[in-house]
Amino acid sequence: MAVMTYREALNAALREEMELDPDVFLMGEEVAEYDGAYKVSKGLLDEFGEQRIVDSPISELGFAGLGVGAAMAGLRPVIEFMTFNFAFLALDQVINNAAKLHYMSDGQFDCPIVFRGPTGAALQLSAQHSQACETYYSHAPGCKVVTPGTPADAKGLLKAAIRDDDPVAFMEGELLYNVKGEVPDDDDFVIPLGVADLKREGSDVSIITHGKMIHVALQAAGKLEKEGIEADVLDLRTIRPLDMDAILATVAKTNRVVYLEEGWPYAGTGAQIVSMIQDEAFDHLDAPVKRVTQADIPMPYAKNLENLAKPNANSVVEACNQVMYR
Amino acid sequence: MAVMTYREALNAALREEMELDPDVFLMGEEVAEYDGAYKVSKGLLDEFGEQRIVDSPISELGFAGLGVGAAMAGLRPVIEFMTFNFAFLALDQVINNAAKLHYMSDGQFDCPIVFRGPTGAALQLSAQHSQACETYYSHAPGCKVVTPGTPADAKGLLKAAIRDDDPVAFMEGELLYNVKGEVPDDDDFVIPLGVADLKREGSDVSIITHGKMIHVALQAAGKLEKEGIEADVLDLRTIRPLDMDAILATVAKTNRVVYLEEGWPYAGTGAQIVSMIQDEAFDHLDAPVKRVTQADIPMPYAKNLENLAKPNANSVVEACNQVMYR
Amino acid sequence: MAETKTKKKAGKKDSLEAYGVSAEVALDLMRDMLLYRRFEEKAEEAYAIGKIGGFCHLHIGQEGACAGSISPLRDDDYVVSSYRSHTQAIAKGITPNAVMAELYGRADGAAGGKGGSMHMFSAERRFMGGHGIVGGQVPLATGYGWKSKYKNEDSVTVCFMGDAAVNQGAFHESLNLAAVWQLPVIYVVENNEYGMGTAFSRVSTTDMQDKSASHGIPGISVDGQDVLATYQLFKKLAADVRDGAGPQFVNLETYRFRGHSMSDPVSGTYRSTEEVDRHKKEEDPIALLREKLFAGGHLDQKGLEEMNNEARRIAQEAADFADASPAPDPEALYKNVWAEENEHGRLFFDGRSR
Amino acid sequence: MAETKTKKKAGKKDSLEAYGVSAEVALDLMRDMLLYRRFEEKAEEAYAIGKIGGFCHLHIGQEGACAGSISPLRDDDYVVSSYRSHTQAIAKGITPNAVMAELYGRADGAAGGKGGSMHMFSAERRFMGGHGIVGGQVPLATGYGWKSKYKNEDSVTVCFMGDAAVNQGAFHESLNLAAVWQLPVIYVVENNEYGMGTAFSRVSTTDMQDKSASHGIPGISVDGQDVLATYQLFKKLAADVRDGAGPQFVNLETYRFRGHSMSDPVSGTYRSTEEVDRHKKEEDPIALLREKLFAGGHLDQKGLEEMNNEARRIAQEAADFADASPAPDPEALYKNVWAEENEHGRLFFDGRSR
Ligand SMILES: Cc1ncc(C[n+]2csc(CCOP(=O)(O)OP(=O)(O)O)c2C)c(N)n1
Ligand SMILES: Cc1ncc(C[n+]2csc(CCOP(=O)(O)OP(=O)(O)O)c2C)c(N)n1
Ligand SMILES: [Mg+2]
Ligand SMILES: [Mg+2]
Repeated sequence: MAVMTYREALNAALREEMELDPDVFLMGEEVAEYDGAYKVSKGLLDEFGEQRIVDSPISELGFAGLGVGAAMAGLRPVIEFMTFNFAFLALDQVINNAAKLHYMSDGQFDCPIVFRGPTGAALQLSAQHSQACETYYSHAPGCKVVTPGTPADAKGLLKAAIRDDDPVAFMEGELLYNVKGEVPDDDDFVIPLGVADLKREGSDVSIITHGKMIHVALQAAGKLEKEGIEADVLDLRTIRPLDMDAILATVAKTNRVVYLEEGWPYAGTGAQIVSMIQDEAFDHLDAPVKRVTQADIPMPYAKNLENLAKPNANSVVEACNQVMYR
Repeated sequence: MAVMTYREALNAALREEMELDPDVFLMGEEVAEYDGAYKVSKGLLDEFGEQRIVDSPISELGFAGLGVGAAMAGLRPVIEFMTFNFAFLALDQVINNAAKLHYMSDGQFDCPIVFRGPTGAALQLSAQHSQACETYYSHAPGCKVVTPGTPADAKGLLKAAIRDDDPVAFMEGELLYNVKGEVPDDDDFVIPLGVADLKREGSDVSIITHGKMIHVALQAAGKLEKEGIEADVLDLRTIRPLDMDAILATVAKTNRVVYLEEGWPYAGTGAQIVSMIQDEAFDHLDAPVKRVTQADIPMPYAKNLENLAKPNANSVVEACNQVMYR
Repeated sequence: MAETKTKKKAGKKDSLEAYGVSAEVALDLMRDMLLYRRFEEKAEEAYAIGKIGGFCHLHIGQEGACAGSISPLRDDDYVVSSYRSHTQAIAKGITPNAVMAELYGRADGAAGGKGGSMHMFSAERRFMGGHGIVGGQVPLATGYGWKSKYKNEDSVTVCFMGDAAVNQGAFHESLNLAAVWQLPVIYVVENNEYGMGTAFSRVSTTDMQDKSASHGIPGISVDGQDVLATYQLFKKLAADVRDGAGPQFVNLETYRFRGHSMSDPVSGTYRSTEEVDRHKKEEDPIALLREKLFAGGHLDQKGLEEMNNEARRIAQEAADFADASPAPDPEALYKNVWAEENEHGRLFFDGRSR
Repeated sequence: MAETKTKKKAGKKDSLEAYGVSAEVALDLMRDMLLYRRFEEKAEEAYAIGKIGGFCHLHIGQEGACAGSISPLRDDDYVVSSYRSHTQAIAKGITPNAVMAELYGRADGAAGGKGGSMHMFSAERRFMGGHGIVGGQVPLATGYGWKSKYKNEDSVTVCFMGDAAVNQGAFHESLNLAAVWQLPVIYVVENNEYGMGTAFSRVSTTDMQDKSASHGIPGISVDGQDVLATYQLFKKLAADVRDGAGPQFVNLETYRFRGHSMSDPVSGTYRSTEEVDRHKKEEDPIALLREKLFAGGHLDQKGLEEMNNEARRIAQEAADFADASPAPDPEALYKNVWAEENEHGRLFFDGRSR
C-alpha cells in the first residue's frame, strides 16, 4: 500500500476518474491555474486542459447550477466549492434542482454531479468560515452525503461518488488535507457508498462518528484504553446512504453509545442517528445515547475560545464515562 | 374573544406592531399593492404608505440582506418570503449574516428582523413548492424559529417575534390562513417565545408536534379517544427557544411519545427532540419514541401520491398504537 | 450594448415576404398558435371543474412568442423554461396528450403525474423542464450550453424566463458565465410586462433590453405578438449561435391575457380592464397573423375554421386522454427518488426501507 | 451607461490645486497612508511569529484607495467592507489598538476577539464590518442606505468590495434594489485586478466600469493609487449622494502588493514578479503623493521621516497593546450568541443550559 496524504488521495481519485470517463470535468474557483485553493487539483490542468479543469468566476449559485444542467444533459461534473461555507449561496440549485429533478421528471433525468470541498472548521477562521454543513444536504431526499476521514476513504469514496448517478455532497476537511495514510494500490480502488467502517474494535462502549471527527474519536479511544475501557469506533463514512446495520451491530455489542460530530447539535446528523438507535435498538441501550458536538454557538476567532468550542477527546471521554455510569 | 382567521390574526399583529413602533416595516414580493400573495398584508399599504409596506423585486437574497442591514442599523424589518421554498436563495444572508452578526461583533450589532411566510406543503404544488424548511433555520444558533398553528398563536407570537431582538424565522402555513379561531381581545396580546401549549390533555400517550400538524395531531387524538385512549397533544409553538420543561412533563406523565412533523425525517425537528427526550427522560420511556413525518421523498403532484406522502391522522394513530404496544 | 431594437408594433401590416417567411411556415405557425390557445382554454376549463390542481399558469396571449421562438429550433436543441410552459412543452414536441395528462396528475403525464403544471419534462424531446423557482432554470440552461460546447455539438439552448427573473442573481451570474465561456445559449425574457401583480417598470429603472449590458451580451427586443418577426429573429439567432456567435439576450415583448395563475384576477388590481382589453383587441398574436394571411390570400375564413376545429379536436382529445389515464400507481410514490439505489446502507429515513 | 472615465495614471504630476485639495488635507492623507502601511507590515510581522492566526488579508498597496475614499466621509456615514479591511476600519475611526487586538484575538479587540481579521466592527464608528462571504456585505450596505432614507437622514453608505464580488448575484440584486429605491449608497469595487489568483479579465468580458450598466447606475473609474484623485471624487460623490443623487458605482483601480492572504504567494503563479515590481515602483500611492508634496514644497524629507516615525510608533503601540490585552474570558464563549435570551425555553442545545 502506498502512503499518501488525503489531498493526494483526492487528487488521484480525480485523475483516475477523469482518465476513465471523458465526461467528467472539474469546475470551481481557482481549481485550474492555481491548482486549487487547497491544491487538491494540483497538476490536473496540465494533464486535462482548460476544457476539463475549469476556473470559474465567484458565482456559486451560477456554476453549481451550470453543473446541474450539464449533469442533466449527460456530463458528470465535479463542482468544487472552495469551502462549503460559501455554498449557502448555491443551496437552491442543490436542493430545489439537483436533489429533486430525478423525481420531478419521474426518472427521465439523472443528476450525476459531485459537489465537493471542505466543510467545518479549520484554524481560527471565525464564524462565517467554520461551519459544518452536513445537515443542509442530508436533510433532503435525492442528495447523498459523503464524509471521508482518511486518505483511503477519500480516494475510494470520491471515485464511488463520481460514478454515482445521483448528486453527492462530498465533504472534506481542510485540516485533513495533510493527513497521511495508507491507500490500497488496486488499479481501481472504489469504496461503495453506504458501508461504515469500524476503525477500532472494543466492546465496552461505541463511539459513532463521521468525517474528520474519527481522529478525535480514536484519540479518545486511546485515552479510554489507558483506563481499561475498550471502545468500538464506528466511522459512518457516508451519511446518506447510512449503514444502519453497522450501527445496530455496535449498539448490540456495547449497549452504550456516544455520537460525536463536528457541527452544531440542533438537528445534526447525531440527532437523526440517536432517533433511529432508540427506535430500533431500544432494548439494547443500557444508557441514553450521549452526543458530543461543537458548542452551540457561531465559531469564535480567538484561539482559546475556538478550542473551547470544538469537540475534543476529553469531551468524548467524558461522554463515554457518562454512558458507562463511571 | 373575537373569532378570526389565522390570516386576519397575522394582519392584526402586523398592524398593531407597526402602529406601536415606527421602525417596523414590511417588505416582500407583492405585499403592498397586491395585499400580499396570500393577503396577509391586506389594507396595510393604505394605512402605512409605501415607505413602510414595500413591494420588492424578486430578489430574495438581495432584499433579505437589505433587511439584515436595516436591522443592524436600527430598524425592525419584517421580510415576507412569498413562501420559504424561495428562501433557499436567501439562506446565506440568514445564516451567515443575520444569525452570526451579533456574535461576530461581540454584541455590538443586534439583528431584530423577522423573516416570515408559509412553509411546507399546500395542495398539489409539487416538489419545489412544498418543502417544510424548519431544519435549515433551527440548526443555526443565533436564529429563532416560530411555527404557530392557530390564529391566537399566530397573533401573539408574531407580536413577540417582531419585538424580539434576534432574527426570527416565522413559519406559517398556507393551508392555515383560512383557519378560524378565537383570539383574545387584549389590547396587547403577546405570547412569549419559548412556551409550549398543551392543546389537549390526556395521560395515555403524548403527541408532540408543531406548526400546522397540531390539527392532524388533534384529529388523531379524537380518533384515539373513540378507542378509549387519551392523548396529550403538546404544541411546541416555538422550536427555538424550545420549551423542554413542557416536553419532559408530558413524557413523565405518559411515558409514551410520538413526534409528528410535516417535514422530512432526516435531521428534522423530531430527531432533535427524540435525542433530547431519550437523554433527559430515559427512565421515563416505556417504549421508543416514534416519529411521523412526510414520506422521505420530494413532494409529488398527483393528488393520490400527495396524500400518501403527507402525514395524516391515521399514521399518527398507528404510531400511538405502536408506542402503546397495542 | 444593445444592437437591434425591433420596435413593438412595427411591421404588423407587412406581407410575409417582408419577414422572409414562406406561406407554409406561416400557416404552420397559425396552426400551432391555435392549438396552444385551445389547449390552454381546455386546461382552464378542466381546472375550473377540479380536474387540475395546484397552480396553473396559462400562456394565453403569449402564443406568438412561443410558436415564433421554438419552431425554428432543431430536435437536438435544448429548451428550458419556467412554470408557464405547457405550450412550450408542446412546441418542443411533447404530445398535447402527455402535457394534459400531467396537468391532470396521471400516470401517462409527461412526468408520470409527479411534476404537474409547473414541471413538464421530456428527455427525449430535450424539453428540460418546467421550473418553479423564478430564475432557477437560468443556470441550468447555462449548463446545457456548456455541455454542447464540451461535446463539440452544434446544439443550441433556448432559455425562457419571465420578466421578473432578471432581478434574480441567478440570471446575472449565468449571463456572465455564458459570456466568459461563449456558450451557445439564447436567454429569452418572455416580457409580459408583469411579474404577478408587479409591473416591470416598478422593479427596474432600465429597459429590459439593457439587462444584459453588464455582461457584454447583446440585448435584442422583438415583438412577440408578431409571430413572424419572432420567427425571423429566432431563425437567425439560432443559426448565428450554432455558428459560434456566443450567448444572446432577447427581450420578447408579449402580454398575458389571463391572470398570473388560476387564482389571480385578470385585471382590476394591478392593471386596468381597459389595458387588458386593448391588448386583446390590438395585440392578439392569432388575430394579427390572421390579418396577414387573409390579406396575402394565404388563408380564408373557411380554412381558418378548419384549422381551429382541428386545434379544438386535439385539445379535446388531450382532455379525454388525460381523463382516461389512471392515477399513478401508489407504488410510484418511492420510485425515482434516486437514480441509483446503492447496494448498501439506508437511503430512506421514514422507516419504509428498514 | 458610464459617465466619467478618469483615466488611470492621469494627473499624477499635477499640483494639489488641480485636485482642489488643500495642503493640510494632503498631509493628513499622507499620514493616514503611512499609518496603514506600517500597521499592515506590523500585522504581517505578527502573523509570521504566530501572534495572529487564521486568514489575514493585507491592504498593502491599496492605501490610497482606502484613505482617499474614507477621509471625505462624516462620522454618521456607514462603511462596510469585505475581509480585507483592517485599514478601512482604522480610517473610519476604530483605533489601531483595537484593530490589532482583534487580529491577536484578544479581549480588547474591535470584536472582543470573536471576529478576527475578517470581522472588524464598530457600532459607534458605524464601521459595519468586515465580512467573509464574497459579496455578502453588498445587500447589507443596501440596507444601511434603506435605513438612512427611511429615517430621512442624510448619512451616506460606502460599500467596499473586491473585483471578484461583481460576479456574485448579491451584487446585481443589490444594485437594482438601490436603483429602484434611489438609496444613498456608493458601491465601490476596490479593483486590484485579481480575485485570489484570477485576473478580472478572465472572469468578465466587460470592463469593470460597465458592471452597473444593467441597473442604470453610473459607473465611474478612478485611479486609487492617486489618493488625491480618489479623495476629490469621493468628496464630490458623498456630497452628491447626500443631496439625493441616488446610488453610485465606482471602479477604484488599485493593486495589491502582497499575496491574497498570508499563505498565498505574492507572485510567480498567476502574475509575474516583474508585474508586481513595476506596480510597486510606479504605482505606490505613498510615493506618488510624496512626489507631489515634495514638488509643491508642502513636505520635505525630514517631515516625511517624522510622519513615518509617528506611523511606526502607532503601529508598534498597537502591537504592544494587543500583546498586553488578555485572551477573552472563557465565559465569553456563550455570550452574545443571542441579543435576547428569552425568559422561557431552551436556546442552546449542547447541554450547556439544561
Ligand atoms: C424565487 C421565487 N420567488 C418567488 C416566486 C413566486 N412567484 C412565482 S411566479 C412569480 C412572478 C414571476 O413573474 P415573471 O417572471 O414576470 O413571469 P410570468 O409569470 O409573468 O410569466 C412569483 C413572484 C417563485 N416561484 N420563485
Ligand atoms: C462566496 C465566496 N466564495 C469564495 C470565497 C473565497 N474567497 C475569499 S477571497 C476570494 C477572492 C476575492 O477577490 P476580490 O473580490 O477581488 O477581493 P480581494 O481579495 O482582491 O480584495 C475568494 C474566492 C468567499 N470568501 N466567499
Ligand atoms: Mg411576467
Ligand atoms: Mg481583487
